[in-house]
Amino acid sequence: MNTTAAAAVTASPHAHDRSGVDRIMLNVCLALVPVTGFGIYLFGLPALLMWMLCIVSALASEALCLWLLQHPMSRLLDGSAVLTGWLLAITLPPWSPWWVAVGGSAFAIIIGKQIYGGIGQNLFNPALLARIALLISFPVPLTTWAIPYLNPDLGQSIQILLGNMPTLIPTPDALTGATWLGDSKAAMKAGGDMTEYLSSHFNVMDAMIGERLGSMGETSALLALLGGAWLLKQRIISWHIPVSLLGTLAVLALVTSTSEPERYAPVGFHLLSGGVLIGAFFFATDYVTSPTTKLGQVIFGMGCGLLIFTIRTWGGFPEAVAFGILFMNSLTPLIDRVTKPRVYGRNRQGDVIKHVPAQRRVN
Amino acid sequence: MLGSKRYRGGVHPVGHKADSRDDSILTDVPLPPMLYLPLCQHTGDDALPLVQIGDRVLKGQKVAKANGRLSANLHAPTSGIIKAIDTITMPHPSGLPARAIWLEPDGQEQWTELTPHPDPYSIPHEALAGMVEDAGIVGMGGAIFPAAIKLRQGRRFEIKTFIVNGSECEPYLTTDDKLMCERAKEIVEGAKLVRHIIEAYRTVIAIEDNKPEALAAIRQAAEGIGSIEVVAVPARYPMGSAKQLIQAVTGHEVPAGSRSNDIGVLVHNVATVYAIQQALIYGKPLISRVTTVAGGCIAAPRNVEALIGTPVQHLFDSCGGVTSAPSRLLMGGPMMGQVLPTADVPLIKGSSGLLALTRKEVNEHVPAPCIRCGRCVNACPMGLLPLEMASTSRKDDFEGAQDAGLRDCILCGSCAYVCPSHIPLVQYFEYAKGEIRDRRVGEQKMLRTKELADARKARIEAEKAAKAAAKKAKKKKAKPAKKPEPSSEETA
Amino acid sequence: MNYPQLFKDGLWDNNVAMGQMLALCPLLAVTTSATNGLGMGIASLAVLILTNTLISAVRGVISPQVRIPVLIVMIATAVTLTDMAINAWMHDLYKVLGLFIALIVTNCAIFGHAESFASKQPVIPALADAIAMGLGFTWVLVAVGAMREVLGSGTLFANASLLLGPGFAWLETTIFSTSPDILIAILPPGAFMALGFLIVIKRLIDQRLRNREEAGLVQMQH
Amino acid sequence: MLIATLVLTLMGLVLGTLLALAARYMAVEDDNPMTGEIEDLLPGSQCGQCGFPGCGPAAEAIANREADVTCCPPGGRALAETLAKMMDIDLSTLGDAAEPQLAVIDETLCTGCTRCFKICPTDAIVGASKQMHVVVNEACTGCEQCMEACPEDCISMTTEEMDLTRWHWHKPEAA
Repeated sequence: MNTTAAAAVTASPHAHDRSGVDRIMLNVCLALVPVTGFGIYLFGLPALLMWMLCIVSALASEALCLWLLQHPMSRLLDGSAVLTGWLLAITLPPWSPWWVAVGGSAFAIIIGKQIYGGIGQNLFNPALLARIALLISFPVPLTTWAIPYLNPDLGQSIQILLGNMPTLIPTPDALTGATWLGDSKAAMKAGGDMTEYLSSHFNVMDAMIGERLGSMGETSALLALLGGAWLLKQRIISWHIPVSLLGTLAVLALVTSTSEPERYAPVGFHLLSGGVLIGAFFFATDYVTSPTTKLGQVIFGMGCGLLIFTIRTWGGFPEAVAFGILFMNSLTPLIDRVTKPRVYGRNRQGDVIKHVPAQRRVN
Repeated sequence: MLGSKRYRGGVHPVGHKADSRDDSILTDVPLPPMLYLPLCQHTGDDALPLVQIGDRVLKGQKVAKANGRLSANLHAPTSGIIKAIDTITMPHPSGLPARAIWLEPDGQEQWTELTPHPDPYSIPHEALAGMVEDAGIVGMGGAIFPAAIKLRQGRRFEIKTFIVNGSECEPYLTTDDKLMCERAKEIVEGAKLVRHIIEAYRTVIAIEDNKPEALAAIRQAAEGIGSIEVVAVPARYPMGSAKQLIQAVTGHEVPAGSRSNDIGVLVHNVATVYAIQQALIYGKPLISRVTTVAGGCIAAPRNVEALIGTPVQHLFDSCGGVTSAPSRLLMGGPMMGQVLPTADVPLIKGSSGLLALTRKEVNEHVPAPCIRCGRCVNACPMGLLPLEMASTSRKDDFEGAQDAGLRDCILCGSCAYVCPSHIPLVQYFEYAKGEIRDRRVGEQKMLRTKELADARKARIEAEKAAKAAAKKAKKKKAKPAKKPEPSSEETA
Repeated sequence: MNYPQLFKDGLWDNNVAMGQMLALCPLLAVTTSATNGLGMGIASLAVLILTNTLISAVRGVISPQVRIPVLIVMIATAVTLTDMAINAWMHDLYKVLGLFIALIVTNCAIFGHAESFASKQPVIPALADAIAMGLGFTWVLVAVGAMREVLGSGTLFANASLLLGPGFAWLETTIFSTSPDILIAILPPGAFMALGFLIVIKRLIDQRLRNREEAGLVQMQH
Repeated sequence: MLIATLVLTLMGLVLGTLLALAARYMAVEDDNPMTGEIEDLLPGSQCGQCGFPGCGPAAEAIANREADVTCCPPGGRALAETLAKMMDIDLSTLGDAAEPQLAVIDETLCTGCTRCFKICPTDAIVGASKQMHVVVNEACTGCEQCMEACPEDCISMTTEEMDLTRWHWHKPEAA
């Protein structure tokens, strides 16, 4: 018997590990299940509908772009569009109206990703870019947070999704409020005292479990950490970006709050409020928009932490995770350039390393 | 030179080594009906045939001699008749033909006269290197660089460390492993001989720590000799690459663009060292080698000692045959091995393994766009940026690819192994390297034609001038009297 | 002089903003509404007409060595005149555009045409070129302004009467009154996106036309 | 006002003079300075495959953008790329350069008339009178002059055959 191989002619290697883009995306989605599930439990049907709408419209936008660009439709299956829609959903107020969800997803996919050339080419994280575009365009719905456990029924939920929010709930006054970050910022502007504000509002237990105002991704610190731990365990992400980001933020908060506790928020408040944890594990670690080298990732994380602290403390917006990460996204190519690994046999500048030449023998 | 003994990057591919490690080396492969000996089984120019069609040759008789740059001798693996000197399909992914000697065995296995050397240490160093050259030995780990040239280079430099490379890091392959287990004494003897030739200060046999039996066998064989160290190096692909092994053993890096003997290190594969020992002690030329026959399609994977020139199919059959249609046939390991166009190609000196892999083992996917995950950067043992090298190569920006590290790339395939987008990174690099070589060849050719054209122009002008001068001289001779007249008129 | 081609160049093929990618600074900065775009467009048109005719008229007198300083002085004069005129007669619009009108001096479109066209051509073609280029620039400004205004504030040609007089109040329309405004359209990023999409549309149309032309050629050959 | 006018006039005078001087001393000659540089790059075998009488006119045509940078078959892709970079031309818009050609002499027909090797611009044909001539592939530029000179029609042009030393992996299909 004569053996001939199938006609595939490719260069080495002829073995491959079990990784794949779809597996990576699937794992990230899995890591998002706890926070999303808890968010839907907290904020009820409108959150579920909004989440689904985000994913469906992200997929639809991706399909539209693939069709326009005449790329294979099979790319839909790589899971990146689903993930973008999902990530956007967990950053939005849970009771956002339909046009925020649809417009945001379309913006994320079309302008945030496909205009740059599709998967792998975008400079900014699409979901965060869309979130910021939405925040700038529609400040009111984007800062209207639902209160947990209102449990509207399906009819009410659809009304909420259509944007007719306040009339349906018996206690409309209680419906909206600001998150801790917004609240504390307002209090500080009014000349308040940080320690006083914290003692009356902030509660570590609530922050960990998540019974508070906020988007689905930012309420429960514990579940966000759980998702992050899963990503680390699956080696989807490495520790470099989350640790350097959280570490920088913690150190800055520690230094400032110990020196002036009545003006600056303490470490716990910074780490547990807002989207810091979800941002550090899910958004800052986005492959496409973060540096590829370990050193670069540390620099990137530290930059994010510094910016988040700066904007939160002295900036105009109460929350800064998205701004900080987007700003550092724009520096990623530069960071990648300066943190190139040292090549074997060369020094950092790329010159051949010096060596003592082995002496030639006389004979 | 940095002092770190741990090289960066690397991967841990699934080993599959147990499949072929259990059985001992199969030495009694029946003679195939025909042996094909390609004239080029080494890095350089074709060897020159010394025989003619119809000649009867004896086992071990030289049938082709080294000719030109980096060439090597070729010997008859068995006694028989030369049937043809013609082209065959080469064991090369291109499937292109090349010339080979076709030898039909007569089944008598009649040896040519060998000259054993009971005490090779009494022979001068240079003559020993000459004997290695005569035996046609090339690097058998896959580099196929003529061993004698390496030994002579080693003599010109002060070799501080001589490393015997027993860190077979490719999955599936257990050739060196089994050779070390079963022929430890010979390998240690060979190492001693090479050390003697190059007069190295330190001799290290480096074995990956996932081969405990080989380590034990070599340690036992080296015991009492003293000057030979046996070192266990961590098992990580590509530990078998000379540059990485040198760093793991000595802590020094080979400067970019230099050879290992520039920093006083020489590396030889264990199989090469074994072949050198056979040649120096028994006078045996390189006519057979141990190779791993494995892969999911092989019924009984194991190591075989086979004659050079044996068709691959014959070796498959002697390992129980092929159970299912292989998705890919390989020569060498799966990480750096080359695709074989068919199983009719012959075994050559550099074949460390013959694999018939199933579709599942190859695990090939349609490439997807790069998502910049950076896994290739972390896997690269050379510290390069494979993703940049691939994207620049794709745009035919070869200068950019060189800058991103193509010039330092060792094509180990670690990057492509881990790429979640299944981008054929190594093929991009091979393509870019090939194109760069084409450009250089083209440029050289143009420079040459330019020189030739200029030379011709100069020659023709010189000829013309010479002719004109001759004519002038003739004229002068013919009319010497007439000439002054007009001039005198002019002056008047 | 091929006048139809001149106008086709100015309005479409070689449009200042979309073909040559010049004068993007005022374009991005002032087009928060269609009215602002129109105002800026008219101002640029006026400056172009003034400078192109003037420069063309004196082109024989200027020595080539000092032509660039002379051009700059003439353009600066024309711009200052326009600036003063708008301030005098359309003061409200001036409050919006004021800063950018002065910047027309450094507008590459105007300088480029003075240098490459007006200084080499007689007065009439130079005037025609100025009108073509100015109108081309104006429509792009209006288009970008309109896109941003409709998305960002739901109106079209708001405050047009400030620019064109009360007789044009009918231009002011409100498109959406209920849905929320997409503020990002009026903010600077919106300008980049609107211009980007406009350029994409132009190129798509051009590509279509070219394909059709090629198809036509092929048919003719058969 | 008077001072301002004076200052401006003075500046105008000074700067104008400066510009006039600059125009005189920094004048660029009309001859395209690239012609010489390009001619140095061309093979210089005057083979005429580009359609110009020789390498000099071809260089001038390339410098004035009247000829494509891919017009020189003996230069091949390497030359085309160097020229494209020099002239700032995107090579991908020009299509492929012609595959370099090699002359082959049919051994059975060659009479050894020596006409071909006398005319060869790069001395790429070796042989002697009444003996078979052979083309040295490394020096042949494929200029076809020998083909025209051969009275026996025994010279043909081929592309160089692929072999193991020249083969390399093709570019993978784009993802």
